[in-house]
Amino acid sequence: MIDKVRQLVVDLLDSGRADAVLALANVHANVQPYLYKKGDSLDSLALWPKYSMGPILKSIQAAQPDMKLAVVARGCDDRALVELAKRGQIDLNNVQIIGLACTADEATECECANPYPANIDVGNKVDGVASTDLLAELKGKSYDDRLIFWKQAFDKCIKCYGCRNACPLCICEECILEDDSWVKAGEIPPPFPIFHLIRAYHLSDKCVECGECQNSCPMDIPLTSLYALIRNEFNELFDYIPGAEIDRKSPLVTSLEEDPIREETA
Amino acid sequence: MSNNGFQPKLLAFCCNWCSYAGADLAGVSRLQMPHNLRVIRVMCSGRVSPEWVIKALSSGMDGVMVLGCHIGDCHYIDGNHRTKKRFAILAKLLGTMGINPNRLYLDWVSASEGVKFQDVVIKFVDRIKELGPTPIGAYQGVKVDR
Amino acid sequence: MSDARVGVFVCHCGTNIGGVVDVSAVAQYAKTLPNVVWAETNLYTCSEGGLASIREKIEEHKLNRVVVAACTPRTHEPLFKNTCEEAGLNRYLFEFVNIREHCSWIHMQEKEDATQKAKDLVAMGISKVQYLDPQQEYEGDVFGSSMVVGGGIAGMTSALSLANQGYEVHLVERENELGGLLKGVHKLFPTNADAHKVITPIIDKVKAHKNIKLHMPALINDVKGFIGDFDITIDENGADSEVKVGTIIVATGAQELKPVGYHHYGELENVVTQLELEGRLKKDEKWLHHIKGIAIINCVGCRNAERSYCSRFCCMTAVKNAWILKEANPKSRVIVLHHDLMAYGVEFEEYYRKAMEAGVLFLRYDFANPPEVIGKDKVEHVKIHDELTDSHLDVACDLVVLTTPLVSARDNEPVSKMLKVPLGDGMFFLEAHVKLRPVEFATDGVYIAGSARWPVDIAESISQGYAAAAKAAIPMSSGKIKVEAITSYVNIEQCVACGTCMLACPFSAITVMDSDGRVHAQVNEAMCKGCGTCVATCPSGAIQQKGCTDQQILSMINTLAEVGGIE
Amino acid sequence: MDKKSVIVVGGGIAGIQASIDLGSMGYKVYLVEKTAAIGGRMAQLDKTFPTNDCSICILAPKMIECVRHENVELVTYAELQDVKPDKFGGYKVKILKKPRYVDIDKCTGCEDCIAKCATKTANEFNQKIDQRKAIYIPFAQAVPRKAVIDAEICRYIINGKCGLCEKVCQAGAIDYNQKEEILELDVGAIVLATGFDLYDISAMKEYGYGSIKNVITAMQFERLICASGPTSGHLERPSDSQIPKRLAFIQCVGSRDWHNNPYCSSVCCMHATKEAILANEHYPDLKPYIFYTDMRAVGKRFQEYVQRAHAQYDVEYIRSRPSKIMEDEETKNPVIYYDDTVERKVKQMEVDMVVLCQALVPSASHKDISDILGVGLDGCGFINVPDKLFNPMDTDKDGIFACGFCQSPQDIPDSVIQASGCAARVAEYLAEVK
Amino acid sequence: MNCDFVLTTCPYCGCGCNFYLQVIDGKAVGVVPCKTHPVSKGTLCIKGWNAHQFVHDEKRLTKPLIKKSGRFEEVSWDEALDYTAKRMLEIKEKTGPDSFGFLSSAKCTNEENYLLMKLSRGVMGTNNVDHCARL
Repeated sequence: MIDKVRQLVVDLLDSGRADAVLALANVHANVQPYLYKKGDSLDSLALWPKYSMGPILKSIQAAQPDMKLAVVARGCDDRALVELAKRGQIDLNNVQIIGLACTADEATECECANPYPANIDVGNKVDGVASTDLLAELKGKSYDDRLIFWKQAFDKCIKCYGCRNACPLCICEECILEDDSWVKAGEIPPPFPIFHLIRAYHLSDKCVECGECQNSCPMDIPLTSLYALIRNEFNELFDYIPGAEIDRKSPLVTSLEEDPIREETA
Repeated sequence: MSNNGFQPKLLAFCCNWCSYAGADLAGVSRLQMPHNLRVIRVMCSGRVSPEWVIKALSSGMDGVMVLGCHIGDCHYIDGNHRTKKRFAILAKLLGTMGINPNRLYLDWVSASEGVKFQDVVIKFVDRIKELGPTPIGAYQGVKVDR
Repeated sequence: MSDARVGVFVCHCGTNIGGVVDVSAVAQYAKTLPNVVWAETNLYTCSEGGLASIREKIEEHKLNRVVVAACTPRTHEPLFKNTCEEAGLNRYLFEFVNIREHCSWIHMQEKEDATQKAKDLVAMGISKVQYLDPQQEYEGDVFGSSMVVGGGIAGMTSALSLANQGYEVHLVERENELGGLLKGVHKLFPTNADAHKVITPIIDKVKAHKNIKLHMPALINDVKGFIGDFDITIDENGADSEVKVGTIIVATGAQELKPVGYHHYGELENVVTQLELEGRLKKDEKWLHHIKGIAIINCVGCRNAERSYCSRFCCMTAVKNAWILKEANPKSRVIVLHHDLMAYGVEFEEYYRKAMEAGVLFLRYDFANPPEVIGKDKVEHVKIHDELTDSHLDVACDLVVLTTPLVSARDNEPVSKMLKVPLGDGMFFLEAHVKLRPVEFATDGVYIAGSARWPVDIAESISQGYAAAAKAAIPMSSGKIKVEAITSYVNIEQCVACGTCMLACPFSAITVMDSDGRVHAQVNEAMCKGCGTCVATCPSGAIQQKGCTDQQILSMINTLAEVGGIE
Repeated sequence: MDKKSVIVVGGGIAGIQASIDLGSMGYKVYLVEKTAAIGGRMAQLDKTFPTNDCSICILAPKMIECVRHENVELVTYAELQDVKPDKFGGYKVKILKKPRYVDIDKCTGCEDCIAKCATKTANEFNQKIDQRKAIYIPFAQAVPRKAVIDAEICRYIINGKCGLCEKVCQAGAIDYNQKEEILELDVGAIVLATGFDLYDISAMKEYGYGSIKNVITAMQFERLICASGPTSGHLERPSDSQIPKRLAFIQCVGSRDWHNNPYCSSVCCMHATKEAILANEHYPDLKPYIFYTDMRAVGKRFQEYVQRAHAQYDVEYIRSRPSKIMEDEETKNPVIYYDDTVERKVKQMEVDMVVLCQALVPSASHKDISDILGVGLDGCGFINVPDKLFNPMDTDKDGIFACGFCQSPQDIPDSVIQASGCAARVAEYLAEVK
Repeated sequence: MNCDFVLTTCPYCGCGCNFYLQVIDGKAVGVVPCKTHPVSKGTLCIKGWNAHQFVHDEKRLTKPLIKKSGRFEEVSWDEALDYTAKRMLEIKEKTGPDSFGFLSSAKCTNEENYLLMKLSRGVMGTNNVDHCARL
């Protein structure tokens, strides 16, 4: 599978269809994001562990907007790029996507329900993780039990803002979670539930299920499960999956005529 | 059951053109209602940030109510469409996090519906009394900087 | 906001507030709150004395923030803002706290709780006022043209008045002739003048007037814009046309209730409504000669559970037609069955007496047992219980006239949705305030006249037509309108130009643009109506609304959470 | 003729509204008011139907908007003296400004003079329930809030004694030798808004007004129940200052009555209902009765108001026209003799206090107004409006318009509407006059 | 335009979390936690996430300074070191070794901390030495 990726990258670079390709590389026994240019050796190309390509691509495009970029993107990266484009953060016309489907183990590790990009260039589509036992357990709990579960989970939070920093869709210049009038400064753990509920609400129409928040949480708080629940509630309400269609506006900004609330019409 | 004399602390956001006017009409008609509600006036229910409601619920309020114009009557064309959708998802988020969504109440009250305003307030206070004090525990709000 | 010097003025409003809320305790409490340098109470803060006191204290204590705790901002905020301005304080450094409609009037039996609630509300107001910034008001232009919707007597009066004052008027009429309800009327009380003779010259004047552009038959399809600059799409015989006007007067009138289900209306022949009777009288009065017994039944389909209101002038219509029927055929017996006979004023009372002298019988019936119309396929007789003599009469009749109320016009709903103006009881239009602003809507630039607002007779429709014309003339005479400074503004450094606010704005007043090398959202102050929907969609608070910033509202929430003393 | 200026005669709610609208349309307005302050009848009311808004809360903002309006000039304590039409359709007007003996630029309304003044007389504003001094301010929220000396009873003006007020006035505003002034104006149009007077019912012996202490008029009731009234809202009955348990309102006193006024005063049914509601609202165990002929609740939300009075405020409506009222010697309770038309029996009812809803008649000034302006009056003394139906605000003189109660009995909302209507008629008239 | 990811250790404390400094055209623009590092495994604390910001901050000290008549002036390393050594010895003479206190930093390497301890105890003769990140 990795050779196919190498082949595609080399074609893009040699043919000049891309000035640079963003992918991963194995350097000094660690895997890192790497910007391949024409003539670079592809031997060190790596595919796992995955890194969030959205924010990196955005920073590169900001530095040189007219560069013809390509990126090796898994399902989550692909959806993140769509949502970033929707919000004017990147220009997809200058970006070619090499769609990489995740393997079954990779999907299981990320507890990902849609482990494949819009169009798959490498690898084949596997079924995502429909639900986990934690999700099932949470859905069964009463409100009070859920509150206790999340309070105990978030009591471990050291407010490192890792979840926000790693999230491809947290694009604010200044985050209100650092504003004292919203969240009292100097308190660890941060006040519950305002800190996490505000971020949950902000991401409710943006989260592309990349799992980077949980991956970068030093305290192993089960954020992926939380956002899985949120994503499917949002989908139930508005029949909307972030990152699916570039031309579809978020239901939270449109009128009821454009995007009715499904529960009512159902 | 009034939960042994528990008096809920409630906050409401009312839009200037319809629900605030409805509240005024309830006042002019001397419609008596429980005293637990404090109203903040905004120009449109579309201005009510869900983050405010999260902040209020996290600061020890037992319930928050958002009242706007009826769909189609919004003074600003369809500001209230957004309100309806935002609070539909916020209610789900509250539930997921373990806060009973019934602590958040969204409804439409027109300028001539004084009686409905009274009815909405009475029902909301009773509902919160049944739910009991907010599980989020004692006040954890922010000291207002002096 | 440590340099705030806040003055708090708590109003008794006679006993309206003072009777329930311990006003001086609230003022004492206010003194203990942050940056409050002055707190006082007044019997009537809105009176000359109250306002003078505010001006004095602003100068004396160099107040840079004012909080008034009294009635509702919706009626009295402009008054207090003007007072602050006169004392040299920017009118936006003011916060109004409602402790009457939202407190004393609705907690009359719970004095301590009401006082505590008043304290909380005042504390919230004081915390918000410290984060308010001074604002300048944007001045917009007003087109010197007006649109009158509805060509009945009220609409025609407004159109003629504005046209005579030199303004261009677009008169839109749904039917294909002017006159509205009056087209079907035979004679007019209290002068018995012939409706047709009096209405026609007015219609001709409207058609002939150089300043009036008549759109008939036509409907309004869409209304965009705001006071001074409305763009209205009219559908005139199939074609859509755009009209730009500064003000709009709604005069869509009302319609007579067809009382199906009452007194066999529609089942028995010769059971007619007043308007149907007038239609027949208009054709000719000869058929009256062989009518012997006539019963006119008032309050049919109103002042009951279904429709509680009184339609004001139908009694006089009944008296008029009774008198006409009696004079046309003196030998006939004409009985008016009424509950209260609404002949108010000088002329109506005299008209009522003349009808009695002409031999019309007036019998009072009780709603508990109304008259009964009996007959197989034609009305034969009417069973009456006369309340005053407690006697049962059975009167032969060959004509029964039902006096029914006016009900709201069927297209009030679409018009109200298009113009964003509210409907009140009975689906009539709801004016801004029954005494302070009787012919205006809460929405600036839109006015109301005639039975579209509430059933009124001709003279009252005409008075309202003139009044609406006067109100519309005010902004058009100066050509300028001050737009309240409650619009949104963007903090450019914080904005990442994601465009969410642009998509959320109902008025498309926001564009994302590149200025001095930075791409960010930009608010067009003329188009922004100050609803704040954009602010609530922005996750980072890069866009805020003047007078309603996140910081201001959060301070209120935090204050309530901290001090809110509900025990 | 100055095409851009207008005189409004009468500073009640109608005159105030007409002045505001005309001023906002760019016309220069001179608002001429006979008494020392604008506010008119509405200032004497506690609440207004059907919303029970407190009257001053509706009136005060309008008074202040009027006095503050840059195009409106207040001419208080003044009357029309002479009006001559000019050849352009306008009018040359002479206004007699009666001496206040107080310089209104200096007076601050501090009331020190009033405290010091020793001469008293019955207070007409409070329907003679209490007294006022020789130097007085008409009412608490008066606009302009300036003192005025009543020349008829002031000892200094009559025979040069006293002068206490001058001594105590720090502002030096007292000026005993202030003289009458004539203000000459050249205006394009005149609006009459002279309002109404209360019909003198003392001649109607049958109801014992004047002889039975606990029989008062509706306006006296308004002053008693009003928080800024003489009893600051306590409904103390005149004989023993007790709060009445049973309160009876009698309608059409002097109205719809051949011997007095044939017409219906239009507003009494509603203000009686309002007053009954206020009484029961203040004193929940007070039982109000209203003796009526026709309950004429015709306006917007009026019927609901009457139904609410009956349902929530325990008001009992009795369809009857009482014939006479006697007084029970010891208890001083009025006893009402009436024929209950529903049960067709003559009955009597002892109550604690009776309120007579007296007829409202055209202002006494109409005689002079008619002579000076040449406008006609109708049979009952109202300003004559020839075409009541299609020109409801035009008098029989070009360029002179009339609004409010002075031309036909009507309530506050209709007066406000007619006032704005007059503004439109004036604008039309002045636009035509070249 | 070139964009490199340079693996480095977080300078703030002893944990030794590893991350990649994202360098675009020679400027550190951001931080990407190294997912394969045995200790941090792709996570950082709040200091780690912002570790790159001090690099280009204009308030960062880059040259030795000596305050002369109230104002800091740039001096050469030699002059700065000579001046410091001279003054330290003078003070030691006048008020004795314990009038000194040495505070090392978590941003220094172990070796540097060891050398500071030796300077304090060996050269100056005082035990007053400590370290800000005594975890």
